Amino acid sequence: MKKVEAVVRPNKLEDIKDALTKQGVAGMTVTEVRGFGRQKGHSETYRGTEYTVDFLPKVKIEVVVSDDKAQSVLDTVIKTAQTGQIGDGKIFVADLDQIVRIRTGETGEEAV
Amino acid sequence: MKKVEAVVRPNKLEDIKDALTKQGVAGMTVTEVRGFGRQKGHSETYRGTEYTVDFLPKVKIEVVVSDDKAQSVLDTVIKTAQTGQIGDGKIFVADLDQIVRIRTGETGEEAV
Amino acid sequence: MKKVEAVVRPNKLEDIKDALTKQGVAGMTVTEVRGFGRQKGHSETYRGTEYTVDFLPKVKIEVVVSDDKAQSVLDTVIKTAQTGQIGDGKIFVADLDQIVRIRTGETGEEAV
Amino acid sequence: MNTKTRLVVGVCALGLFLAQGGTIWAQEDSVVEVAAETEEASAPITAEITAETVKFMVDNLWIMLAGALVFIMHLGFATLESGLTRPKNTVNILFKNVMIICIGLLTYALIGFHLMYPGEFNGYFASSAFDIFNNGITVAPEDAAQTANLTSAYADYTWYTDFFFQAMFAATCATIVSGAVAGRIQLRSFLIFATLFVTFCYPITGSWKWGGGWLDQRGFYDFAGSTLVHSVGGWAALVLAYLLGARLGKYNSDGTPNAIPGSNIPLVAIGVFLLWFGWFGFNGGSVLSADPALVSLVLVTTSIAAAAGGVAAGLTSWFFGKPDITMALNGILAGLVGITAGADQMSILDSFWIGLIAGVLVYMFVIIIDKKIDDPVGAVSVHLVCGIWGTLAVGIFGAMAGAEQLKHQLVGVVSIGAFTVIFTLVVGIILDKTIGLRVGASEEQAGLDRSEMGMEAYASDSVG
Amino acid sequence: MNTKTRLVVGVCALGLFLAQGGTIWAQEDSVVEVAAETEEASAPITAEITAETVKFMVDNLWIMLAGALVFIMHLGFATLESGLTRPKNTVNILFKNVMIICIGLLTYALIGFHLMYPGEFNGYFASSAFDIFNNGITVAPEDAAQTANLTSAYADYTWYTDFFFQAMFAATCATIVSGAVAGRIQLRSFLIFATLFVTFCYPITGSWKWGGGWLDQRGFYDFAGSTLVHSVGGWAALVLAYLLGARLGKYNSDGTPNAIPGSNIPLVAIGVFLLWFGWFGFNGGSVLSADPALVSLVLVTTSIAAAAGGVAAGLTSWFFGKPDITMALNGILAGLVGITAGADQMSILDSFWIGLIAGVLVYMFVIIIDKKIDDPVGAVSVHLVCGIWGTLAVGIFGAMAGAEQLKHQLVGVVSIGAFTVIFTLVVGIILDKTIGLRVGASEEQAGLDRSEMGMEAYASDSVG
Amino acid sequence: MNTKTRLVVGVCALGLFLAQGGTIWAQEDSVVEVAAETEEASAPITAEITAETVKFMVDNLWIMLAGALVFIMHLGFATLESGLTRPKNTVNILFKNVMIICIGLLTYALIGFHLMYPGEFNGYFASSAFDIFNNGITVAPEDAAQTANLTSAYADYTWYTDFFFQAMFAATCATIVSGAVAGRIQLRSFLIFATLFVTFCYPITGSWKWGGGWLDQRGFYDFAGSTLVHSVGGWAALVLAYLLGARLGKYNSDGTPNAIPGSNIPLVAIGVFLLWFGWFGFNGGSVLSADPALVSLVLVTTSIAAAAGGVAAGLTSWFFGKPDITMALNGILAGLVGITAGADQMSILDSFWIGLIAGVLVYMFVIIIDKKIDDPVGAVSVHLVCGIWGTLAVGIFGAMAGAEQLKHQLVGVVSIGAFTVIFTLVVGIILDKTIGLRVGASEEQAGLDRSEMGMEAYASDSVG
Ligand SMILES: Nc1ncnc2c1ncn2[C@@H]1O[C@H](COP(=O)(O)OP(=O)(O)O)[C@@H](O)[C@H]1O
Ligand SMILES: Nc1ncnc2c1ncn2[C@@H]1O[C@H](COP(=O)(O)OP(=O)(O)O)[C@@H](O)[C@H]1O
Ligand SMILES: Nc1ncnc2c1ncn2[C@@H]1O[C@H](COP(=O)(O)OP(=O)(O)O)[C@@H](O)[C@H]1O
Repeated sequence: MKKVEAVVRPNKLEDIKDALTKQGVAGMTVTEVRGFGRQKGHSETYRGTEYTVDFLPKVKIEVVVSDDKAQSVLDTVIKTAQTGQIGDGKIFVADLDQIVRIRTGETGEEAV
Repeated sequence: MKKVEAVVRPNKLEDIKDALTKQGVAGMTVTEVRGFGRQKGHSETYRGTEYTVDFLPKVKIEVVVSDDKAQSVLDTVIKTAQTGQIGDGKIFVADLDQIVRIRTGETGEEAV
Repeated sequence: MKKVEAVVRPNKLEDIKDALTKQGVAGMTVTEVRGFGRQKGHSETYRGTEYTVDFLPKVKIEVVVSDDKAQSVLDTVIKTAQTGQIGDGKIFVADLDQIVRIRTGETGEEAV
Repeated sequence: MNTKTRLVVGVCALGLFLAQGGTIWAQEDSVVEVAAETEEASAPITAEITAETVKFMVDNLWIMLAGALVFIMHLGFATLESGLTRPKNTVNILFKNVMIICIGLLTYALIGFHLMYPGEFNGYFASSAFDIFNNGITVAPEDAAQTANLTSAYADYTWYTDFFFQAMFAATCATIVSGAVAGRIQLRSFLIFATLFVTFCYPITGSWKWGGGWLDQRGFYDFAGSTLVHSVGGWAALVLAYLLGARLGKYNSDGTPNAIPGSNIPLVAIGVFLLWFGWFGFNGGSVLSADPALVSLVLVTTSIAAAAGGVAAGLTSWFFGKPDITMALNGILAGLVGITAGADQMSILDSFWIGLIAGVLVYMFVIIIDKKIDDPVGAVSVHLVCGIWGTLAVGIFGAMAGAEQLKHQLVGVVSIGAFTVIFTLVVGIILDKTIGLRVGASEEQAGLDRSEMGMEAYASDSVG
Repeated sequence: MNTKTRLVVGVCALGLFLAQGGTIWAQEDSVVEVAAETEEASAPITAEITAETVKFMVDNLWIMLAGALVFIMHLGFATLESGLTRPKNTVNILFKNVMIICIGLLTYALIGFHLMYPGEFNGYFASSAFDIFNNGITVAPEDAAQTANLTSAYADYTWYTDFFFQAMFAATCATIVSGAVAGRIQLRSFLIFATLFVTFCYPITGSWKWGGGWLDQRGFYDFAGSTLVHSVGGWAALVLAYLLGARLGKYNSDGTPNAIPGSNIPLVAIGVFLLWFGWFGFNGGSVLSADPALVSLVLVTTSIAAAAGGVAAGLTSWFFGKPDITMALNGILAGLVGITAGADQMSILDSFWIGLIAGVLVYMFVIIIDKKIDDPVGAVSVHLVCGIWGTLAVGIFGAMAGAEQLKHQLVGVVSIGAFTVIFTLVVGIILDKTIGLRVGASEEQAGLDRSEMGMEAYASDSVG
Repeated sequence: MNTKTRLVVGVCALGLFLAQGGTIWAQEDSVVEVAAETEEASAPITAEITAETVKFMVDNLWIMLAGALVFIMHLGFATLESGLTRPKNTVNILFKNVMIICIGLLTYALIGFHLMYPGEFNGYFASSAFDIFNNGITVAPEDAAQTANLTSAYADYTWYTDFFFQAMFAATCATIVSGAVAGRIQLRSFLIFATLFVTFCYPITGSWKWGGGWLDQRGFYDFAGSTLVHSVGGWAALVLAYLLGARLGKYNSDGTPNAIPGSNIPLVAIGVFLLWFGWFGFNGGSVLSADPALVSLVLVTTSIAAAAGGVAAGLTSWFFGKPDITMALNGILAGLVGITAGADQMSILDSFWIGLIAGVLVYMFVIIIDKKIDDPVGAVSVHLVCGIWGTLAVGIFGAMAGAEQLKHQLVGVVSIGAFTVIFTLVVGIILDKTIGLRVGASEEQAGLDRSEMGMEAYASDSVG
């Protein structure tokens, strides 16, 4: 099983969720995060003092899928989240050892 | 070392923490997340307009343990978090390369 | 590629970000979390009733870097986040299968 | 939409029909009515302006303003309670507070005011009190006698001002309850209870004293309602919290309580400041005139008691641990509740002691009550305990102090308490047996905002 | 800093220069001026205290207090609107509300008050109305005739009190608009629109009735502004929301609306309670004296209508799903807007029906309007729909009810509506074609707080 | 619990003992006392109602209401300050604000009022001023002479009203300080300082002018306290912020400041609106009667200055970057502070310029002061800088303008400033050397809410 972790623009969340659901993804977990990459923060003024907002709000979407589906999830996320502007985000894929559905105790592919 | 990541009902956090602590788990990290799985969101009405709340609030518990303890942690979480209703959550287990205790610089099993 | 995940004191975030940026790290993702380790919570009184604050606020910094840079990132985080007091935090390093820059679709080292 | 359209058309039609009926019916004596309302009532004033008519204007102005100040106490209760409970129940508790003032005003116009003030209940159901369709919500001055209700022949204020001030008062009583039962009561059960409470329970016990009833004749004294408003609300809070049981997770298996911290302390502070502000009208308006000496004395005793209560509870909590702002804020309310029964009878030093003791009492009782009864906002400790304390204090401190008076005060506390407890028990148990008092466990765990209201109090931008 | 220093020095120098000019110029008739302001104006009162002078004091006191209450409505609007919109636009909407009251007060002193009240507009640009540098912001009583403006020769209140009360009123009108256009309008465009609106549009239509203009002479009745304030604000809200288009993501490709939940429900509740509180001054002060019978009647009709509106909208939403607190709160406002036109003409039962129907109307129209027009806070449903309803209700319910009156009311609604719509369209389209009305898509998505204000409403401790 | 029980029993016993003592002692002249408080004091009014007695009622009513309005300013300060600081210090700053008003009321009753008003300090410690156990907190009218204090023989308001209004005023002065020292001062040190400040420092300098002291005799003018309240608070804020040093992380190693954004901008807006609202009482009540011409002039000058300040600071910040709502809000306060010294002496145009300049000044000084002194809420810029500006403005604008007056104003500013700075330095340094002024670095980093208060301002549902 793979864990696909995508850090994307908050306003893309709805679309990504819809696209993935359509494609049969059965679950996902979302966290509000802040980050920067190529898209650096910008400088703001608060009460006359300049400061840099280094971190911009992003949303991290975690989707666990079986190995064979990982690529198609990747493709869907890329297609849906891409605007071509910097700040579009990143996807990280990692391998999982094990996965359990708590309700039933099922493990592995069954549990996805 | 393994990282056990459990996404569970928020109100189970206390119990899980107590159970794991009793069993000697030395640390954990908790994040507020939202997610869906089998347990889909439900439709709500806001000012007369229907909308679906897709994501329900969950809590993600991350526990890093030595390889041999991973299974017992898994078992404890399953036992404590299970209600038998959908929405009980999921557990993901992944392998870690390295782990460091910042205070001392210890690494590996020492650092857990 | 490696994912370096550091759970540190919130007030160290600025320094760590500056140190890593100086060293050429191109991006990072930050999440507000709560946790405990050796540093246990403490007992508080709310309206006369004692209770334990088990979890203390921490910040989780995720940095994805190429394998060769992982150690230097680790060192920098340790150096910057260390105060010698318990509660300094922990670092977890894991292996990543894949990484994609959404804007361009680049993958692997290119995408870091 | 079809059902909706029909509903709306129906309501409008009904309204128009009744209005036309009302208008036609009003036609008959419209000369009197309109005149009474717009020209003639004010005529005596413009006709010849005497010192007496102007004094009437001043007195009336003050009582109207006092009513507006009491109104803002409802916002105080709303923010106080939503700040002290968890975010997952915030919308629910706000909805309760909003509905109580709305429903309270309407039923008080329909029944409560008539029941309480002309003291009709004392006359055991004299017909006119329940002739609600003529005397009820209308409250219009229909004949010469009632036109007089808009002049100083009625009191130092008009009949409308009287209603305005008293109706705002009445609704506070029910609002006290909502905090104690937060997080677990069914919305509909609460609203039914609160409606019955403000329609019947409060006016009946109220009429015993302020309606000129038997307690009044025996010598019981309660200036602005330590007992008639606060302990009445406090008893109902206690009984309902007891009937409901504690929130899930409040008590451990060994019976020790857990702390469930409030979600928004700035809202708590806003609530208490607004309550104190409103209390200037609550106590100051209870002078029922703008008498300079009395009203200003009352404002000072009220403030000194509040300050002493805040300092006492704040320092006591500090002494036993850390300075607890929720205790300090409860202490302010405790001082205010405590001084309410005798705010016009106390010297400044008396009011200091009354407030100080109230502040210590509230600290103690919040802890004691928390061991057995789950009262998230401390309503029982503030309103019941300090309501009783303040009522008894009239027999201990100030101008009326004395053993005899203390006995009268005790009789009042006990009789009104007994009636309220019985009323609440009966209504509460009936509700429990029929539609049920408490929400299901999973609804409670999810939070009432999700399960009963379908809305979150604090929505974020990004995650739906 | 250099530029900054220069700016500051410049402003100070300008101020000092003008002040010196003013002082010198004032020197000439300073005997009159200072006297008028400090000694002599109050002299008649201290000289011989009669019942008349004291009545003048009471009336004046009430109107001043009513002005202060209307002022606090601006806080009510600010919290209501920021609670009902998303957190990423909170600072923006607060800034708009803060600026409107400030700008509104200044331009009303400069132009609006003169345009509206002496009814100069009715005199078609009589010179003095636009002699703003002499009569304008100064508003000082410069000669004997104007000194009289500070006595009861002027009215039941002083000229200053008149300005204070009316200026607070005027600014509410523009604030109504800001909620409907939240989340997508350019700050500068909005501020220019609001300034023109409060400076010209509101005073002109206002003068038709309250300035003694043609609508007044025809028999149109609008006690405290269901039409003159609320529907005027509501029309502008509708037109601007239409010109702007919906927020991104509000409508799906098939045209169905999405819900965009409010970010902070306690702020919404605080807003509505404060608005109700302020409405005691809005309606009660519109009696323009402290007449006990009339003011107390108005406070009661106002409260009963608010309560009926809240109950109606709350229960209707519950009937069709879950109890919706934002609907209940909008219902309270609906009842308040509805009763405003005839608050002094209604019996209590009338005000109950007016509020009840307003509550149902607001529920219906929030849903209907949401299908086509994006109005995040329901400003159109509350202020326009219920403003019209309340104005017509004067012809249906209460002392003035009748077909003739209903016709007058209709004429008022239509003529004032037409003027406001045209004014808003013209100004809106010009702004759109020149500097633009709407922010760019990426600014909107990032949130106006980030893109226009450079500040977050809720900053956390740890993450920069 | 044992210790707790003992404590409570002890306090109650002490209270009862003193009360009994008091009651017994009161027995002797209880005829006088009770009568004075309840019957006779109001007797002259009910006995013969003349225009004079009614005027006394109106004046007294207004000053009581003004006191209530000043009270609500404490809520304004509390929300303003907690909105502008970080969430980890919110409970701490709320606690300080809550305690200050409580402690301030008590010590002002005990000492401050006597020290300041009968001008006892001017009489250099005449015995009666410090006979606090008889004249102190009691403030009861014990003999015929004091009964007169409840009639118009005393003033246009009663002795109690006088105390009520002045005590609310006094506490604002200390509250100003709390914002500037937020996030790093020890709670106990702050409370001790604030207590001494409101008990001694404010009344002493206050007596120089308002107690009829030497500054008053020299011709210094300060209508409602630009200097006596605001710059006194501002000086203390400056000195304490200087003694404490900046919050950790405020300045980089090269000395450049970092921005530490406020945590809750809606709370800031609520605070400023409530302060403006309260200022109607602060300035309007300082007329010390309900004189229609003067009070209404004051309300208008106050509002125009506030509006001009808000517009000036808002636009200035926009001109140099983005529109900064915290600057606009500080600008409103700047305008209010600026007009306070001469609110009854200015024409409307004068008040516009005073507010406008105050708004620009506050923008400039927030930035300048931030370079060296860490003042999280801008208290020094608002209260000290604009307090001085407003005081001097009396010599530049309006009815009293002139070089002579400007000199008097300067003398007042300097002498009162010097006393306050010395007082604050002495007390501050003593505290620093003994119990310490500042919390430890780790306490500060964790946040005062965690380290000193043991409570979080915003608790979430799920994570303990
Ligand atoms: N190396 C990295 N490690 C961890 N998170 C990253 C990294 N690079 C980017 N991110 C996350 O992805 C988000 C979007 O980055 P973006 O600016 O679009 O990156 P780029 O354009 O460099 O691919 C960032 O805000 C951050 O949260
Ligand atoms: N495939 C998945 N990938 C990531 N997170 C998941 C996945 N499935 C479930 N989750 C997380 O687990 C939570 C609980 O899921 P639940 O509805 O109990 O799952 P199921 O019944 O399908 O096992 C979800 O809210 C979500 O946060
Ligand atoms: N075994 C663990 N698994 C997951 N997170 C951990 C673990 N140990 C520590 N942490 C995280 O690191 C934070 C800092 O821990 P700390 O008390 O400094 O640990 P220690 O001193 O034991 O290394 C904790 O608050 C927690 O969030």
